[in-house]
Amino acid sequence: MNPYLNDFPILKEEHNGKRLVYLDNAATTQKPLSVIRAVDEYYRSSNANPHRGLYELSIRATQMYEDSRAAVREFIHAEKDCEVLFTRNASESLNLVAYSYGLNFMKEGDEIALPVSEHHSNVLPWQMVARAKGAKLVFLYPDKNGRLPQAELDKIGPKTKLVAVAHVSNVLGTVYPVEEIVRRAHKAGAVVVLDCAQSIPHYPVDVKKLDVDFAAFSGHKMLAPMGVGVLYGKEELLNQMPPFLTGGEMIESVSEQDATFAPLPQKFEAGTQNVGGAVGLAAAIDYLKQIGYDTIIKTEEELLSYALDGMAKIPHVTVYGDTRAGEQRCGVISFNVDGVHPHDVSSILDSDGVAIRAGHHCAQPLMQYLGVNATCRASLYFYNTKEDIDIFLASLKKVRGWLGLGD
Amino acid sequence: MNPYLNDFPILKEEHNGKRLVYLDNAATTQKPLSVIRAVDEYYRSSNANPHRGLYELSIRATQMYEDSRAAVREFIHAEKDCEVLFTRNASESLNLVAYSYGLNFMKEGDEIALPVSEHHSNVLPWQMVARAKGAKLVFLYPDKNGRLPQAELDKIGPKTKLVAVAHVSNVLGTVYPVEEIVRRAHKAGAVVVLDCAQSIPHYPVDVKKLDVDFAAFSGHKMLAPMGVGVLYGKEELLNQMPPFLTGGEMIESVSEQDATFAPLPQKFEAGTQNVGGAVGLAAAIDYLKQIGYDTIIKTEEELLSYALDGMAKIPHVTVYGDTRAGEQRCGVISFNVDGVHPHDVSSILDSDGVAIRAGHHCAQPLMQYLGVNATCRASLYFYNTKEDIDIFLASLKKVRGWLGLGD
Amino acid sequence: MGIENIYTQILTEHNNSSRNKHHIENPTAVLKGVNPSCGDEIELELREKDGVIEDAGFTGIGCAISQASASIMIDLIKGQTKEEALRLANLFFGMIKNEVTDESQLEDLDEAIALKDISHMPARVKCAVLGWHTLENAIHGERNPEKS
Amino acid sequence: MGIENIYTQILTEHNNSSRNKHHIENPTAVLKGVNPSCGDEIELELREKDGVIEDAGFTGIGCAISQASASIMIDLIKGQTKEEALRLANLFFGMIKNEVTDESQLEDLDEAIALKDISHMPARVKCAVLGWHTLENAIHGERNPEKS
Ligand SMILES: Cc1ncc(COP(=O)(O)O)c(C=O)c1O
Ligand SMILES: Cc1ncc(COP(=O)(O)O)c(C=O)c1O
Repeated sequence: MNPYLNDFPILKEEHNGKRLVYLDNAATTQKPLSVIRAVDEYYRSSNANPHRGLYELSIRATQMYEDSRAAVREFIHAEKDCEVLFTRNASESLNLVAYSYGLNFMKEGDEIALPVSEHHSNVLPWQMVARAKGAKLVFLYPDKNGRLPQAELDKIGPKTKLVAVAHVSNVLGTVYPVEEIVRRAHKAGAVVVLDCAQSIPHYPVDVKKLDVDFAAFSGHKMLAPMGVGVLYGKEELLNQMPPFLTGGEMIESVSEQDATFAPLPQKFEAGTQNVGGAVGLAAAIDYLKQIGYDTIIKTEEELLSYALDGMAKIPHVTVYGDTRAGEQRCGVISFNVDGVHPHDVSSILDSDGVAIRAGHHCAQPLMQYLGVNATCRASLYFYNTKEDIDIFLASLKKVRGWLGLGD
Repeated sequence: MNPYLNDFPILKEEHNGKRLVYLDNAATTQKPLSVIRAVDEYYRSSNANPHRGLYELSIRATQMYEDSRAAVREFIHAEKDCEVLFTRNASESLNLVAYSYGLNFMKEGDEIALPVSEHHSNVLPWQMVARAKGAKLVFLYPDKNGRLPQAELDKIGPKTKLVAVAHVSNVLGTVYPVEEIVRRAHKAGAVVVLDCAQSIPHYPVDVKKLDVDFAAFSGHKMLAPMGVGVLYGKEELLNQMPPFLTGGEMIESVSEQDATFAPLPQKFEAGTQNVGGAVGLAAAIDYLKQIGYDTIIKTEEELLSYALDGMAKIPHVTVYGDTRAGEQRCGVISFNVDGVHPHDVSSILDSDGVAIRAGHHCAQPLMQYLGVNATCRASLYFYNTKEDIDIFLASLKKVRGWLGLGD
Repeated sequence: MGIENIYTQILTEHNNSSRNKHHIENPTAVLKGVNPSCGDEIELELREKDGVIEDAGFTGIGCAISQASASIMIDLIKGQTKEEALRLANLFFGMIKNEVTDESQLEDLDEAIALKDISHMPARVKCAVLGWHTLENAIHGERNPEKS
Repeated sequence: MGIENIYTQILTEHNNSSRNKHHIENPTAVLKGVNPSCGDEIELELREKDGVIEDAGFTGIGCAISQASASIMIDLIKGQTKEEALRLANLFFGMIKNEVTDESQLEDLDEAIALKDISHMPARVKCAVLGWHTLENAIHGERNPEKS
């Protein structure tokens, strides 16, 4: 029935007699066998420290690592391999930009504009920069549907030096108008840091066409293993920036008191890199390409429609942001059940094998703006099915009953 | 014959009709099947974002991640789990200390003492701190045998605020007298940052007994997968230090302009952590415990003696540092062949299936001190055999001939 | 473990009642407790006189488990000495950590025993202990930080 | 690929000879080239007049391949125009990247053809091109930075 079931062993297993209905894909996705096997195979037959050795095994490991970089470059349509830096996750990617670009190219009075819906990983690094440099954080507030009104976009003005924005909100699922934001930012002379952690698993990301200056994402949210992330940066900017982490592999030469640094991308990759992770990411990209974004988008849109329709019929359920599926809406559904705390909703759904998240989703400024303490979140991926949604809806219907509340 | 061969598939495979003689263990070790399988199994059946979900799968992932932390804690004899921070590699661990401790607790005129033999990852972060804070780097110089004379240790004095030292040199194999260094440093009121990347794969590391303030190492050099490292820090110090990387998972609460941070260890673990890597590290620790440091030390000492004896008999070969095996000497052999550049030595050995390294080994200040541009390095692990050494020695004997040089 | 065992009548009642969920008169201690992993927040108020907890109440938001647990706790500690309150807190932690399992030992926890099965739900342990940890800290003299 | 093909007589000779390894008189360009991954360093000296490379030499340390490659390069470019030197450099890069394989096209590289098989040894490619890259940069006007 589910054509992907054989690729994802975890989705077939039963626990306590119940099949896993995995609806926490925005937190991390499951991994196809092809990814698990690619990593396994790397360690069985090609493991070595890359870039360091002149022997065959190390050359092979280096080649696999650099091939993975090229695969990422092609996938995000970057111009050059050296614009693709491997990191440990999206958070580290964003910290790299904050430490290396933010602390060195921003000054007192400069403004950093960002939607209030940003993930903490795209908020805290900018708070750090603002504090250190006397810059100012300017928040853009979405409307009821999660969209950014023109008046909010107008906040991107002459003082703006950096715009940090998620391609897709990890709470509301809104797809932000990146092209328009970039246009405004560049007109203002600001750089744009795109957090595409939640878009690239579901939508094509073309850094060239979007013309963003930086883009950050995590492998683990797009079928790849944990422990590998990416920072894309325009060559010109990366060349101007000082290194962030220092150590082995990123130097040109070192004396006792001083050092000069290697060219891109090595300049930003200190210490032994995660070759296994990079190889896994390349395998994930292969798998995604095989399925195709067209299929992914179509499947998820159908599931999202189906879920939102079903939820609309359950009394006492409130969905945040846009309540209909559509082009500017990704398969992330934040909701609450009247009178029931999200934690209780999650525990009750879990007893039916349904995995959703409950909490602030690392977006407390948005929670404060929405006036809630926490929400439930169900997030979809192409390997989910209508049956998954049916089980989710059935479980959701029973929630208030468990807590002695009426329909 | 080799009892470990079945655990390390890569050591059995033949390439171009030749078995791999892997003598680049100081760069990265090979991985036993138990480690590869543990990671594989995690992704097949327990993968989820830890700490975030209230559902069973996430609880299991969290448990496995925290169990791995406890395994590391026990292995290095730390007092509390919260003193064990997961990073991506030793380099990031050392950068964390430099950014969070160095930039915040050091001031103009303070001295940072470090042996000239340190790995770039334990030099460059301190150069960064020195530059930013006006502190001074004071180098300690080893004698011909690689040992630090008392007069050099005397440089640790009243102005010293931090001592950065490797437990074992990755070039000379020297075991440094950490206990004495710690005694002197603490008397001077300085903290000690131990780089145990090269010791923990071979020797027990007891952070409590050594009384170091910080200790950094990489999983990939001790049988674990790439992409996971550890920073140990004393709770009191870690509590005083501000966060380094910021983002998801490491907060207590976030408002638009400000944030408070989670307690240890989360405070220093921003973003989604590498659970698979941590699980692999725990499996590696299990494997190491099963073999036992006693066996490892004994095996490596025998192999080291055998190799050094053999090399002493080959004309035109110079070994750096201590030329005899012994307690203060680990299985890392740096050497040169008269008239032949290390790269050529490495390429020639590679043609016989022997993997060694050639270059500066991320220790250019030491190279400058030794007056060489580069060396060859053969580094051993318990899974090597006398036969490996025989093949290495036979290949080494032929090197000068290939370049038209006489015996 | 099943949801049935957790969401018992007692919890449901305490969660839905507001008996102990209110400010108190002239509190001698006010302390906020936060569960950062999920955003639960309660603020505990105590009025202590001569070592005895005369009155207690709480405000804030949280799940059924953290709310009910705090409410049950307040029923238990009102009128007790600080020492007794600390003893009960420790007993509660022991139960939740599955370290104390002997029914007779747990008797003093009264209604709070309904939360015993939380020990099998690691993700919810923090919810169950939030009120009790805040109590412990408040008795040990911790206070809300001054606004800066 | 085998070691035999790489360490040919030509390489061995160039590596062991010091024909081109020396300072030159009145250089018009001096540029250091570094291979950071392995620590190889050469310093190339050129004397150019009216667009022609009158003399060239190099100093520094490196492996047999980088040394021999630099030495062979100098034999080839001495007396050539800058343009011709750049053309040869590109031809050499093409050969090493395995992009130009046609023997007749490579003819102009003369002795340097001995380095063809390096294209199968990725780790050594940097050694083979070090001198040529330094030449390219020097012709494009790059100079050693002032000592600071
Ligand atoms: C002594 C020493 N310290 C630090 C490192 C850095 O380790 P990594 O490259 O895994 O960050 C290494 C290994 O390269 C090392 O040998
Ligand atoms: C929008 C967004 N940005 C950034 C992140 C951070 O990713 P990671 O935790 O992998 O660093 C996440 C995921 O948690 C996210 O949803």
